Amino acid sequence: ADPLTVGVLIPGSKSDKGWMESGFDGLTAAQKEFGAKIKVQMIENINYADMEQALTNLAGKNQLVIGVGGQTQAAVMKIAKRFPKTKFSIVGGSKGDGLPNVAGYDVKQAEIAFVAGAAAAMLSKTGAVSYVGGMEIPSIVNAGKEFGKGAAYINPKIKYFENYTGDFDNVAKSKEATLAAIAQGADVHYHILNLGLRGMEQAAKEKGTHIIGSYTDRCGSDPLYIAYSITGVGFQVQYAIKELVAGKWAAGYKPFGLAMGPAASDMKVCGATPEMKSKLEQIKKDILEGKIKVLEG
Amino acid sequence: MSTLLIKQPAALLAFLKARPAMWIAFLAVAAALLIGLLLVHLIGVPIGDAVAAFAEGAWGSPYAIAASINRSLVFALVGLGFVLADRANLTNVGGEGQIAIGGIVATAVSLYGHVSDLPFGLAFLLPLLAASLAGGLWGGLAGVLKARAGTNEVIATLLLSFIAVWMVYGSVQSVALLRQPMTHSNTLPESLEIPDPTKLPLLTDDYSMPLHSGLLFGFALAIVVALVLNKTVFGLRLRAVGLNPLAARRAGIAISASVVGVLFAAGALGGLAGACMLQGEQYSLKAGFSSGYGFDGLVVGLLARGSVVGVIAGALLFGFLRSGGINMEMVAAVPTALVVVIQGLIIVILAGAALSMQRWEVER
Amino acid sequence: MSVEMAAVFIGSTIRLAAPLMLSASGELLSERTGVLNMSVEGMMLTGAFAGAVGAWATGSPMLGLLIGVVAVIPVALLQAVLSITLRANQIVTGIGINILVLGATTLAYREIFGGRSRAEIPGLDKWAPPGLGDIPIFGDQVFQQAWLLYLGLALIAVLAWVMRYTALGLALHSAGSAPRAVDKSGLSVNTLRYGAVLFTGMMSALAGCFLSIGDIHTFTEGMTNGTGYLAIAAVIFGNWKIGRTLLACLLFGAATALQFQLPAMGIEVPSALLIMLPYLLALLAVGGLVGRQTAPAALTIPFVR
Amino acid sequence: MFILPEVGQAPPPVAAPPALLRLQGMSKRFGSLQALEDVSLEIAAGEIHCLLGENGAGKSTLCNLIFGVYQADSGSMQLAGADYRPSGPADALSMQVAMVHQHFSLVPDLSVVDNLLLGQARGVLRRSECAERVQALSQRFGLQIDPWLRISDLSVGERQRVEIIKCLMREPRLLVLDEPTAVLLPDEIAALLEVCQRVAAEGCGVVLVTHKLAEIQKVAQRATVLRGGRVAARSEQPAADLDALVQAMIQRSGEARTSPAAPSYQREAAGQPRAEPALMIDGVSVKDADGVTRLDNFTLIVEPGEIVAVAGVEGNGQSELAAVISGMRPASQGRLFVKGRELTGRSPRQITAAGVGVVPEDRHAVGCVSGMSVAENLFLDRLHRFSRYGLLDRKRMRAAALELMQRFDVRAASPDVSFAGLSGGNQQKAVLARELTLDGLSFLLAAQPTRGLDVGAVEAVYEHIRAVCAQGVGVLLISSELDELLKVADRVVVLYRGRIVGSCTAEPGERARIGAWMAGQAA
Ligand SMILES: Nc1ncnc2c1ncn2[C@@H]1O[C@H](COP(=O)(O)OP(=O)(O)OP(=O)(O)O)[C@@H](O)[C@H]1O
Ligand SMILES: Nc1ncnc2c1ncn2[C@@H]1O[C@H](COP(=O)(O)OP(=O)(O)OP(=O)(O)O)[C@@H](O)[C@H]1O
Ligand SMILES: [Mg+2]
Ligand SMILES: [Mg+2]
Repeated sequence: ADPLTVGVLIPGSKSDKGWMESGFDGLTAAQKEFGAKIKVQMIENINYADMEQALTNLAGKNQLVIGVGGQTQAAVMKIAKRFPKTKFSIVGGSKGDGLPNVAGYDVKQAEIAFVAGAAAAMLSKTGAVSYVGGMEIPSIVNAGKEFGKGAAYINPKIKYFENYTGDFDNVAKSKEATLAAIAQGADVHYHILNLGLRGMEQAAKEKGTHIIGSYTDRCGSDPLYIAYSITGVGFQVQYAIKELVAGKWAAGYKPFGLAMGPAASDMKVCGATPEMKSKLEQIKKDILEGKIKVLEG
Repeated sequence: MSTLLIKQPAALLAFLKARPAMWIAFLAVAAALLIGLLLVHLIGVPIGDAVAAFAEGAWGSPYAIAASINRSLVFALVGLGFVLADRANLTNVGGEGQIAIGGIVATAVSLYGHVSDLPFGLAFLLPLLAASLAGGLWGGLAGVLKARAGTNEVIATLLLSFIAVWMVYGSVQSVALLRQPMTHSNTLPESLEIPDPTKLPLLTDDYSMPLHSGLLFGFALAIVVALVLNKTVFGLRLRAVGLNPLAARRAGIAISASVVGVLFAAGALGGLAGACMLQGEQYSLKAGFSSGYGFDGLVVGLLARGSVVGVIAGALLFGFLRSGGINMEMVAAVPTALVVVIQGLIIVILAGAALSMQRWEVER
Repeated sequence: MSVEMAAVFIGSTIRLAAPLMLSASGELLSERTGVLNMSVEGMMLTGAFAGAVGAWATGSPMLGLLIGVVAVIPVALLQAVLSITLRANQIVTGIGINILVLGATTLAYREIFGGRSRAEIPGLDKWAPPGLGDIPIFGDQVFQQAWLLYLGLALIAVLAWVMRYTALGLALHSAGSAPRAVDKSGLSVNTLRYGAVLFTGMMSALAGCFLSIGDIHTFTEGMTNGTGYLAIAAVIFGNWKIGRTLLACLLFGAATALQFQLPAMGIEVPSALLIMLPYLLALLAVGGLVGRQTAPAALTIPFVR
Repeated sequence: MFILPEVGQAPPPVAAPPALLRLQGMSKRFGSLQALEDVSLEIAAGEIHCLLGENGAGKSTLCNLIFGVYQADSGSMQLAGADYRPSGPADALSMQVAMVHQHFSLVPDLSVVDNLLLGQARGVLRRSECAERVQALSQRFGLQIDPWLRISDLSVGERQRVEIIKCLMREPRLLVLDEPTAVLLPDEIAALLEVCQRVAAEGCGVVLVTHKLAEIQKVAQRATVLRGGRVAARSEQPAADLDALVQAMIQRSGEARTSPAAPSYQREAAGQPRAEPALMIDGVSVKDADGVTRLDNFTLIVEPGEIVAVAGVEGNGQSELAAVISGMRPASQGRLFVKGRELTGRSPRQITAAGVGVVPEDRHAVGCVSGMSVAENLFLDRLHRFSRYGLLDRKRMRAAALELMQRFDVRAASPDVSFAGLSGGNQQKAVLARELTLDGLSFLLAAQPTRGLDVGAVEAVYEHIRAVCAQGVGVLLISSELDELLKVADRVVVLYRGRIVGSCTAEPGERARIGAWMAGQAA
């Protein structure tokens, strides 16, 4: 049979060292996995004004269109109405007006952020942790909130500083934001940044503090990072394609996060002690069972 | 048969010979595109594929054409504003901000101005009007600063742009302003979609070719601006103000009023452009909705060198270029960065060719 | 605000202002000679990119810096040829070059680093003036900076001296305020302007390198985002005087730094407001607080005999 | 002896001292306009060679060719026997050829010293040393100037001095002066001419462009007349040939020019029944930005049909007076009436509407928009005449412009050419044409109206002024040329340090008194 056609819209830069890149990783992984079974068209760096046109072009040529990021949601909803026969998946989507051909995958960064907060609290020697987010969009803000809560869950007296630079990619700003937190005593930093992460790395390097990385587990590759929180943006891209290939693709809201298993969302502390491990597992379990309530997004 | 083939280019040549300036502009763009293709080749993409993809994306389908033209409209409106102010020797680089303000106001009025039920298309006309007004005030502000404090308008409009863009960001951050109600914790920081009556009616029957009625305003205004610049006393006075304010004042022309007025007009055109983007295409306000179109419009205006025809030509060029670029990347996997490079080349080469164009025009 | 915080605030102000100060003082010179160099942004980006690549390829940040400065020359020449020899509109050429460079650097970066590498880019060492470095808290937070900053300040001092006390300074100044006079006094206006644009290029390259291999040891696509335009704002804000321009840069830096201090001190302000603060301040300033600006008479006007 | 050569014939070698600069068959055209055609000329070392000709004759262009500002289309030059082909001013200067332009080439926001050092000094500036040289030169040639002042703070006359010092500092072999005296005061002129003589005495060749016969009479060793870009006449002893020179210069359109200055109108004017005064200035004071009083309690009445002249050394408040009357600048005190209507603090528009015509002193700054066409400049203040529904009727405007240009003898290829392309004198005539034809003209302010105009043109201007005055228009003539105001005005008031220090009827007999007042010797 001729290959299934998949169109992917990455609003940011596919090499942003963060969300977009992780989504792109997922795409390349899927291409490896299914080889000739799928044919992919990809487009990146699309601003709002051009998004509809890009989506329309993709929707016209492909069976499945994946929008990587919540910011594509509004446009996708609009275009989906015009292309009822095309399937749409929004990575980082939310409960939207349930169109029959749109699936919203909720990354639930907040869940893992809570766990990350807990881990940070365990790893912090100074009893102060910090978080730097890019834009103030809910998923980012909620993650920040939950990170704080998670830390407090382990150590009620923990000091917590959060900051939003308004730009996922601005290195200078995220560096200064981190330095400010360090000056307040923070020694473990969490983030949802893209290119901006490099700024945080530099700050930590200069001041000898540590970072909890995100998206993929790279333990041991860099001493600066003492833990990684895995949020499967890539996994969800892969998932959408897998479902399509298997003919199981379904519309509607789908919460990911811990419920979908470690590939979707997990917490890795590099060289963690057994009790740390168990504690974190416990927390994850409590979240899944709803003993611990966390925000969505 | 063969004669037919020859005739057409011959006709084109004759046409261009009659208009040397256009001839040079044409060459400049061609040169830029050629260099672009060369780069495409160097990147390792078969040129044939790239060109095909470009053509398809730019004018390959009714939708593509409409999308390109809608985009050109925005560029053109901003560009018109630019040449208008330029006549008084004022450089309005504030298009981006004027678009942003226009967008905010258009959204606010459409959503909360109780206009949806009004008859005679007032439902979408009022938001357009309000947006133009707001954009005008935003531009006029730079004029006031210039008249009062002698503030350089380049910097004033530029700063006002940055501020306006972040105002959009702020206005969709809080529910108290334009953000949609927080139905749950990760409601996106965007406005609600504006009600249907406030959307600009399509000139076509459906979205297979979403040309919207903003285009009509565009045409009308292009004609008006052309008249003002070339045929009216006001246009001549603006020129005097631009060339020698002192002498103009001596001759009884009100300098401050002219400066504020013309920047207001430019701003209004920018605001209208913003409203068109929002009411004609995007329908809901998001941080960064202006998408840098204000700066593209500025470039269009700069390259037009005072001519309305130039504005329209430039706007169409950039509008279609962008459409083609999107598709080139999608289908032929030509990196967006390369499309950016090509756009930069066109600007630089056209700018460089401007002098020789002037020479030609002087000759005639 | 604790002493510690104050120190951090000052330190981060300086770091955020540094690239502005470097590029603005360069821009100041070319505007003084009559060329509005809108391409500072592009020149900075070129410097940042070439500097990073150079440092990565040679493994020596020193060489990287050198390469960054050399790499900006063609860009500066392009700007010069277009706006001086071809008498093209200076704003249009500037914006054109900025777009061109943004595209080119992104493209090249991906060609070189395959887009998604985590390649380590060596950066310049930090340095503190002897003595000052040892002051408790401040020594570390404020004076401990990439030595490029101090080099830049030295260059700016030299620039100020040249403008004030040498024949060259006189000629440069006059090229912008009375080019006909310069021409009739037997000097070449355009040569002076070419020189100034090249100097702007060099300073912008240093500014770019400060971003990429000085402050943060990395290059990211379009990493200058807007600094160049802010530098131009600073020049106008500073009313084309070097001292005031530097102050403007520091003010912008401080306004930006506040963004990170306030939340860290638990003060709640809508971040949109904080982010637009530098622009707001700049606007208020140029809107009368600094009085009428008097631009060089021949600014943006190409010279024809 | 006096020669009217077939143009182009080389000048006779007779009795001429060895040539320092020799021009042969020089031609220069600007677009369609042949500014110079086949001009041959010799300037000897140590001579003062006067260049005269009506506006647009090509004098400045010739100067600019010698100084390398423009390159000739054809023809050749030799400097001291060697081929001389200056590629630009720099080149000319390097061969010790210096020029003073009518339009100063000074840097306004720099000090005198810095202006003198510009292009001269290398490396680190030695300002005080330069200042001393200036002092020395001032002594040597009697050119008083404070080397530390900013150019923008200097009067026109002072700027001129700076220009000349600039040239002298280069110890030139050949010094070219394009209408240096047009902006100077009587005593300044005398001083300048003396400078020229001293310079010549030191063996330097001097080319002096002027419209003033008195000067030619005083200093010229030889004179060459240009007409329409060709050599119209030469004279070996100009002083003797003055009349012939003038004839050669204005031959073309004779009678209109050479009509005697019959002051008949004035009598009538005086005889008219007393109407509202055309202008009444009541205790007007003006302070400048630094709070210095520039014009102090100035009170004056100009009757209809009367010509009142304001005499005075430049920079004694004339500019401020003009600025206030034309509405370009508010008075810090006092009131202003025209035909009984109060116009205090009104805008230039309202003042123009009230029938006040203004010929500004500095035409390049306020008089015209040099980037626009001649026609546009002629009607800038009354475009509404040619407007229907806001649209501009260019045809009618062009026609009206042509008519006006003929009436006021403004010489330009067409009404559509750029105003900047007009020779300075013609620019001035165009401005006059505009202001004198203002509808409802009831008062005319004319500041230095004849500056830079040739003899014929000057006469024409006086004619025009007298004509409007005969129709009951009051005229305020600001001039620093004694002859002029004595010839034209009925009454003279003298401004000194912003105050009226003296006032008298305009009769030749008063010359001495006026001079004294101007010099500040209060009556
Ligand atoms: N750069 C130029 N471009 C076009 N026309 C010019 C230029 N320079 C001079 N002309 C024209 O050449 C003719 C000679 O000009 P020029 O200034 O030499 O006359 P002039 O003798 O100096 O007149 P005036 O006595 O008014 O100074 C004039 O008609 C003038 O309009
Ligand atoms: N680049 C130019 N383009 C057009 N016209 C010019 C240019 N340069 C000079 N002119 C005109 O040519 C003439 C010669 O130049 P110059 O500056 O010597 O004027 P000028 O003859 O000295 O005028 P005036 O003596 O009346 O002040 C002037 O009238 C000037 O207006
Ligand atoms: Mg002349
Ligand atoms: Mg003259």
